[in-house]
Amino acid sequence: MENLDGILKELNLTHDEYRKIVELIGKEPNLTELWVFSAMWSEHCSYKSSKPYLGRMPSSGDRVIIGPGENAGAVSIGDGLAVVFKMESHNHPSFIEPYNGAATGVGGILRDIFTMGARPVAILDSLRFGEPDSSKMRYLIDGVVAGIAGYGNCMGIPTVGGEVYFDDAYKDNILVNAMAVGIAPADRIFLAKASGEGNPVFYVGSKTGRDGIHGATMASASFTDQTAELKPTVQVGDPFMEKLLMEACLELMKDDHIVAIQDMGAAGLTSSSVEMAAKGGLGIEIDLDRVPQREEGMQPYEIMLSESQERMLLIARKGHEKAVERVFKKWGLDVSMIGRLVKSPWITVRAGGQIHVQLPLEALVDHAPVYTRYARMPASMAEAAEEQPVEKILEPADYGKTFLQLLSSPGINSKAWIYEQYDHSVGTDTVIKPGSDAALIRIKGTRKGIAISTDGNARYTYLGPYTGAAAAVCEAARNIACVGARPVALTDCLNFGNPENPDVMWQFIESINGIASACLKMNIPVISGNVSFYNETEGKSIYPTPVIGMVGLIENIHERITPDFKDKGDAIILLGSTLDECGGSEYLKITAGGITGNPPAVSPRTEARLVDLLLAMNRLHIIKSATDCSEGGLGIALARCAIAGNRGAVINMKWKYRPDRELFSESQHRIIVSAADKHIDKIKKMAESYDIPFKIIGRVEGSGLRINNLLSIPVKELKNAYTKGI
Amino acid sequence: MLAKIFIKPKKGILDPQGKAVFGALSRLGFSQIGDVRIGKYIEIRLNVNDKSSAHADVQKMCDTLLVNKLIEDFTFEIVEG
Amino acid sequence: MLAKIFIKPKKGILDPQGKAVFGALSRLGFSQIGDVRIGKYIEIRLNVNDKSSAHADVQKMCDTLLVNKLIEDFTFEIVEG
Amino acid sequence: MPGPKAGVIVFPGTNCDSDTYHAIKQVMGIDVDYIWYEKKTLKQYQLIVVPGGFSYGDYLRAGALARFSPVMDALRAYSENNGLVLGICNGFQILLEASMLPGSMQKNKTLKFICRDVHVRVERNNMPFTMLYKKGDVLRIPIAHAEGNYYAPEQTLKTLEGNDQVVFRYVDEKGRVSEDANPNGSVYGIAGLCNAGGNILAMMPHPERASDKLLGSEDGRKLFLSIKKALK
Ligand SMILES: Nc1ncnc2c1ncn2[C@@H]1O[C@H](COP(=O)(O)OP(=O)(O)O)[C@@H](O)[C@H]1O
Ligand SMILES: [Mg+2]
Repeated sequence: MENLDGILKELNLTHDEYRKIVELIGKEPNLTELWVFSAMWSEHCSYKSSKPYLGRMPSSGDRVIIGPGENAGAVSIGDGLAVVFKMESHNHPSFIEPYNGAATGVGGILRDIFTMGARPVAILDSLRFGEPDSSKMRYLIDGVVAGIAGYGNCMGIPTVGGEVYFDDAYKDNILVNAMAVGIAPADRIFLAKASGEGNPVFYVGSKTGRDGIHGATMASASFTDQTAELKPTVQVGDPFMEKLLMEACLELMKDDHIVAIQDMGAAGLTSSSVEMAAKGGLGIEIDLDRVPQREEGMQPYEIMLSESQERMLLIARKGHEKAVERVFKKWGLDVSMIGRLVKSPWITVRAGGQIHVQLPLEALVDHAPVYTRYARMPASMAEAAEEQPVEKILEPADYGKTFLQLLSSPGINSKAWIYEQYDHSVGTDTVIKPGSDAALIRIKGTRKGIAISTDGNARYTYLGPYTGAAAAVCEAARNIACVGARPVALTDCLNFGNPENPDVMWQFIESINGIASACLKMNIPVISGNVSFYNETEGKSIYPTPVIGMVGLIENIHERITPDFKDKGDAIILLGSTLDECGGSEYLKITAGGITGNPPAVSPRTEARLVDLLLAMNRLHIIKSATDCSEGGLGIALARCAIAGNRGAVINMKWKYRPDRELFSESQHRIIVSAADKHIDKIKKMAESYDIPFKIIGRVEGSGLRINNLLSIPVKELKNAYTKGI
Repeated sequence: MLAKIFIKPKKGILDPQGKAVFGALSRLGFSQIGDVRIGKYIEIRLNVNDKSSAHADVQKMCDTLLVNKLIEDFTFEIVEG
Repeated sequence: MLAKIFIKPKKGILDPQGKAVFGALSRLGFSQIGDVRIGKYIEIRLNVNDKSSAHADVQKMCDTLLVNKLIEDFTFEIVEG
Repeated sequence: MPGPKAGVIVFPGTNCDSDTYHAIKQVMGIDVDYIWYEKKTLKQYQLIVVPGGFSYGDYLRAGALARFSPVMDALRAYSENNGLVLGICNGFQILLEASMLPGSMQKNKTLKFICRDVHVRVERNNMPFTMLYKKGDVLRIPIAHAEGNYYAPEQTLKTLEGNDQVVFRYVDEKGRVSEDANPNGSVYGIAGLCNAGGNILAMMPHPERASDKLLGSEDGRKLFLSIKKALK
């Protein structure tokens, strides 16, 4: 091939990889074939840097119906129902074009859910931006939030939760992760595994344009000046089209017309056709002339690689062609039979009567390279831990002032300015709306509900990836328990820098180990996930940012718990213990301006006991409210309960450590509950039997939050500080 | 002076809105239409007398704020009055 | 032929978007601007040869669908090509 | 004799159809059908709901494309025959675009989509949709829209107020009209409007999302119960 160097560079393939391709297929690939390899062997599609480690996370359990490897994972929740969910990143596209990048991120994750025959019931978003003090960042924030809103709202699927952090580590590489959750009949889940030689292959949905031709490559490369040239590939989402596509797919799935289905996501038609056929051990033949096209003169490689949105590839049962066509036409969508399954496991792509691609699927899928990359603990970590200015920061002269400052900081204050742009009540199932610990969605026709939370404090992961990642799992479980639900399973979105950088690879492996160990100890399986590498700009990586999306189940939705203080005189109880630690805390960040120290210590076993304790107490109806202590520590958690209930509290504690530590430490495994006096003995006994420290720290009382003699702030003032937005 | 700015989706970029309106027009019986593209029309009143500086200003407004050049093309004209 | 349709908020009708853009432009230092109005720009390709029938068609499209005459004004032009 | 029957219209892009269907079933306990936008007659129904959502993606203007659907002619005929029509959110926008009610919607004054609970005051209860409320009742009901900023020329507004056609108005929790209590900039704080005959009601807030205690407010129930009573 002429100019092989240049081509390989553009396609993001190494010379070694090229030699391997030639060896595998026994010929020099033509350019279109090379494009197909480049897509299938990209980090995004092949997981070549992460594969050796992902298996460490436990993925089985009594409730697991579908584990990792499909479009999304599925768990049983009884009553013949399954919850289907997954999280995915759309980081680079959102940095380039925030509105459309974020919107199509939502579109993509929703397709992963309804591809499986599940009706999406909730969306969550996990966002990371730089500090919101520049107009560029404000533009990105506004665009991303509007994009998520624009897509989810139009689809009529509530966006019920999420999280957002601001740190300049994300200044040049923001993170936009979206999670979607759906409900399906447990015995009617559709998979991407093809079967049935001779079965027709259908293309349905929007027409193909030249959108996102570099998408998979872009997601697998770092940002440089040249990324600018990839810009014309911006994908624009059409949520209206997706809504029709969703309704059409779900309608078709009521009967037995489909044997396999997959959305066309990264690497579009290429990955969907290759993966479906390969999973079924069959071959596939496609005629590109039959692909509905939006533009003229598209080259075969462009059609194969296009990442136009709102498209699906499905394999129908022979003889059911008419039914497929009828349903998609009813919804006004393009539908075209573009090929068939064949016996020999090859992909053959024709256009204009000529063969453009003829490749063995094994070479594309099974022989994709896997790299065991060099990993090394970053020097910066030891430095950050060593510095410990924790010791040096002065105790606040005015606790009230510091308290309000913390409460109104972008990291802690209310995110209503975000979630009020999201339709979170459509569907009439959102029982606990955004603003609490976890969202709670009822399942009509049952007494059940599912709780959902996303968590991942990357300051902790930066200071200690193993501990931080385990903390994310613990916090998610705690949030789920705080609404009264039991954790069932989780999905993850692993956002990291360049895996060819040993520091990053080390962070990645440590994070996986941290998640794996927490999951094993807490008995929570990982049923789906996503890896996003190359989140770096000009050589500077983001914080290692594993995000956990967890789903829990509550058997009786009437037993849900909310955080708000309810009745005057109730005791306020702290379950769990505050340690003398402060590293990585929001308090440290706003007082000393640094991300230093050690992350809070984590013990998944303690977390598991805490969750069990809370749920056991809730079953006895002896607690009135619960919330966990997370960013901002005990102090901020108390403020949130007071604001939510519009009730004051008088706190009287004996300090073991300096009061600012006690109030703002982000020690893990702590929950604040309130309860009537008559139940205190029972609560105390139960806490003892679960080996969880118990302490009455105050009472619900008055119209302000008073903490010892340190501060006394009217709830109204707390609320103003908390809700003033950024 | 008055600047009239015409913004439309770039060639090749999906225009869902145009597509939907195309469909609606077809259903209404307008059968001879090829393609519909929907963008923005902006009028800005400028309190300046010098047309060429107005020109430079409007170009800058488009470049920095009014147009998203990744997905949009624009033209503009400046008229007296 | 190509129809270019310019739609803008009627005089006297509040244009919140225009107001927001006015604010943003002012903050960017464009101080000499008077008023900003934001509307729509629509291009429709017409597969007809007769300009006057094209004219009549576009007028009708605007009247029935494209424009909400309670709050919007419009003009259009038909160009060859 | 079969009881009254309700229909919920489904346009491409409608997304509150099943919510509304569910609320009618649960609260009113009557039969409901989904009505595909291509349907040409509505004679067999006693209540038609044009539900919320994003018909045709809200492209061009919210409601502008839906209004040309075949079912809209049937809806007009049905309403002229005194049939009850309830438009919610996107349904309101569609009824305006179809000129079944006067005025039009603009983008919210914040230029953003807003989803939260608001308070509205019942301005009128001598009609089928609100007869179980008291005049002056303050209801807490969620809104979820980007274009709910109602506009009509002064003359039209005078007529509307004169004819008692404003049914719901945005107020604060104490029932007072104020700029802060008006989420979207709507003229005169108009949140819900009826036609002169009182058989068409259109409102931006979603009563179907406030009809179950589990969801935080039941203030919308009486609207459905009023209709039920009217249909008796
Ligand atoms: N980007 C977002 N999108 C939607 N909801 C959000 C977002 N960020 C935060 N929230 C909501 O705000 C509330 C508080 O968030 P957070 O401080 O992260 O909670 P916690 O510390 O309990 O995990 C949660 O209910 C969360 O779902
Ligand atoms: Mg929490």
